[in-house]
Amino acid sequence: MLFNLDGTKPIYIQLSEWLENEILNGNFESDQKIYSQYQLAEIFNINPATAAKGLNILADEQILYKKRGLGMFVVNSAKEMILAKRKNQTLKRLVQEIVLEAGRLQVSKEELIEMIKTADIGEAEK
Amino acid sequence: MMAIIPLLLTAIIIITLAILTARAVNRNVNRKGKYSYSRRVCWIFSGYVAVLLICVVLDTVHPGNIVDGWKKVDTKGLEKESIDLYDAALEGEIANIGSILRKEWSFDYHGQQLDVVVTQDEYLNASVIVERKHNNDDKIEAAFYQTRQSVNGMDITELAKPPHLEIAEDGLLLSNPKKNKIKYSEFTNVFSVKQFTGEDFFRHDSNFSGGQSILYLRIPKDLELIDKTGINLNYIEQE
Amino acid sequence: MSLTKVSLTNVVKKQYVYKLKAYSQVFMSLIFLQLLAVFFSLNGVGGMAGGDESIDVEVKYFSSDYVTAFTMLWGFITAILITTKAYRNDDFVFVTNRVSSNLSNAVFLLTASFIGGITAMLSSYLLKVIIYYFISDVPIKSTTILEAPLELLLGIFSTFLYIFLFCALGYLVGTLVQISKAFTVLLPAAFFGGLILDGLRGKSGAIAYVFEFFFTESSLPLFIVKIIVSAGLLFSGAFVLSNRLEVRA
Amino acid sequence: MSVIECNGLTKVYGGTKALNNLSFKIEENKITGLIGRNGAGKTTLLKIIAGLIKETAGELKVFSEKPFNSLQVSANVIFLHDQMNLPTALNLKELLETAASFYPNWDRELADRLLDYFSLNPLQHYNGLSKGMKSTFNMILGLSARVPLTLFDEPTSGMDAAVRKDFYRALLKDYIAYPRTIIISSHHLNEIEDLLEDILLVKEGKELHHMPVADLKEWAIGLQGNTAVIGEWTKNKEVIYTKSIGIDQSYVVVRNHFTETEGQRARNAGIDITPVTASDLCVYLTSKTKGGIDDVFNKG
Repeated sequence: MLFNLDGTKPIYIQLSEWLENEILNGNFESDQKIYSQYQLAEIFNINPATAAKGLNILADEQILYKKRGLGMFVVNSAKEMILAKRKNQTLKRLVQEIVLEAGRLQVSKEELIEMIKTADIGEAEK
Repeated sequence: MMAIIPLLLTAIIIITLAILTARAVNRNVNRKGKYSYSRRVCWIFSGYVAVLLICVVLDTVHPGNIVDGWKKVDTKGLEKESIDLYDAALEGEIANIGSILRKEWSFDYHGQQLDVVVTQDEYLNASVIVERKHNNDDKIEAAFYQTRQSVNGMDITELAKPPHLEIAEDGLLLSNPKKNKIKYSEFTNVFSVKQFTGEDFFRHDSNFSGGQSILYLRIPKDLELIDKTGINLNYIEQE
Repeated sequence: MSLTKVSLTNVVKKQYVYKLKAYSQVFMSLIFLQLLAVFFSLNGVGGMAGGDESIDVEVKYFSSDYVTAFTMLWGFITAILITTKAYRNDDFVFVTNRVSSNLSNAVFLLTASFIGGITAMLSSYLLKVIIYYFISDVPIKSTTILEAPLELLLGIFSTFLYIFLFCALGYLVGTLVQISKAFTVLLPAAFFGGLILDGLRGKSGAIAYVFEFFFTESSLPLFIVKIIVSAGLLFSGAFVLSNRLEVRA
Repeated sequence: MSVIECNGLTKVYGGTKALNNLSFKIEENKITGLIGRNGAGKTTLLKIIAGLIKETAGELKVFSEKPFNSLQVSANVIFLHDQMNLPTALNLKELLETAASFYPNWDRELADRLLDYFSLNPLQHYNGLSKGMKSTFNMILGLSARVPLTLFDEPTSGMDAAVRKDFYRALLKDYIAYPRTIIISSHHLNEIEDLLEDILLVKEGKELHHMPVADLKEWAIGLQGNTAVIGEWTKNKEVIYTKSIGIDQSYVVVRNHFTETEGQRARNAGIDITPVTASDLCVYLTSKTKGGIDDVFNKG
């Protein structure tokens, strides 16, 4: 299966992240209809209600918008919103964890900043 | 009441057998076959019914072995018939019921006395009735009369032979005929039918009616019969 | 998904069709038992010897009494059989309730009785033919179907009713056993105990009375009424008793 | 609309309560997982829903009717379990034909295709099948019948991993095409977790929890760290499971009432916070003691 079922994150979170990636990768353009909950359920072999929950996260964040009876569509600024969100949340959380781990390993803040600076940035971002 | 016990024993045997067959059949069921079990049962059962129907046809067209030529007889009249015969004989009127005369003999005898002897058996299977003639013609006339005999409502008179008569030296020898054996089978209705047709339920009611046999002797007027073996000689009273 | 509406008669009909197939093994045991009974009957069911000095008469009787009796017992056993778990629970795989299950069982037993009645009567012809051709060397007195067609019909009908009565009895007995295993001991004990007691007292008791009640009834209409009422009572008893019976594995 | 409404349901078997005052509701067109230990009363509950057995006390209604002796309920419910009493005289093909005659929505084509896919010989008899094949056949019956309420009791028992996977997929696809209410009882929660919408957790005949399966993942968290520190942190929490690791380390599962900042502070205090998988959580929740099997060996 595509998802890590025993994973730490609930399936619907993983699903919403996967959809975000799809949008980021350009598989869905603005105003394009995205997968329905049933399509997603079939693709990932999950309960449609769970799939709907994943879609609803994105709808709540206004990355998707609903058209009654037609399904969900990608908003214009979806990519930007996703990027902003990830910066805000994901990166922040990761930094938090790094700082924590650094504390445990008795790495000073300066040392840590130095490590970040020297980290190879090439592949990850582009 | 006691008759039920063997019935119950059979019942128990049957129940055990039935359960065993059911088990065996059950085990048989699980075999994989080209045809489904229920269809096989259907075929086997149809085959069974077909055999039964063929038997019905065979039974109707069955040519031989059936008791044929045996007339039916109304058993109710038989008893009266035999009493009538006896009474008529004693009254000397036997000749008037001549239709049941089976056999006649006639012997010449010149003596004054005649021993009557039953040979072989102790008794003669017929009543002996004697009529004295009005003259002495040196002739003994014998006739054997018999009413109809029946078994289970069928006339078997023809199957009984008349007795044997012979004049030997100074004696009339009487002997029963060679016994005739009749064996036959009867197919009766099942109890669930008999119950409604008035037949005896669960029992096979047999009746045998031997009929009346009379040996009628007409002897010369002055001949004296000597009963050697104790058969009852009945003389017709004459005025 | 929208709900399905079903009617009792419809379900009973389907269950009946299903049971004809699913319970088909009982017809194999019917054939077996009837053939066995025919075999037992080959020796005759009775005889008579009589005669006088001039004639000896020996009569041997044949009839399909055994076949009929065996078939009645078959009905009894079949009815018990279909109340056992292995068969009873078959219904509960598919659409059913206890009423429809009981009704379709009753209709099935009615059919089985009818088939049993017909074959029991017809098997007397098998018996005849075997006796004619293979057994008997003496003349046989019998009536063919053409001579007495009504007797055959009467036989089929009354035998069918008898079998059905035994089915009803078996069904009640089987149901009681399903309710409590204690009845497997109690019922035979009561039956045989009653018989033995009657035997000791030298009087005929309830069992003999019941026996006479049916088997000596010479009026067909009365017989029909007796059977229908008794079978009806026995079945209703079984229906009422089994209506709360749970399905246990 | 509630398909099943259950209020104070109790079932007594020979003195012991298989179900004890159980109450819940099951909504239409949801797949619910019925989870519990052996002997928790799962099968008993399903049998009552299917109308096979009668409740001792309380009330259970299926489609607003009491299922025991209800023909309407029976026509709209199919119950598949591993002790199915299918008639021995019929082969698989005939069994499917019979089922088709009873269920108006029966999908003949689906049944035939599934039979073919799982290489079941239609001329074979049910009794001759292996345990896994019996389960497979039950599944075919359950899916093809397309009844509004389908009950699967341990549907995958005896199936090998490949067939189990196929079964889950087949179930989901048919459910998406023909939504209906399905209840699955299973030991393999981790396998069916994603199929489920709701989960009904029973323990000793009582309802423990009834919630969307998605919520279950966030319902509790695992804390691992120094025993003393953990003890401090879990003092006023609802502890679900504890286990000691090494000399002074502990793993404790508690209800997840932690706020973001609280979690942060815990982490700073040296506690590892990890999510608990749904199946682990169910094991913890349904176990008799908080320490699980370890308690047996911890005599002190």
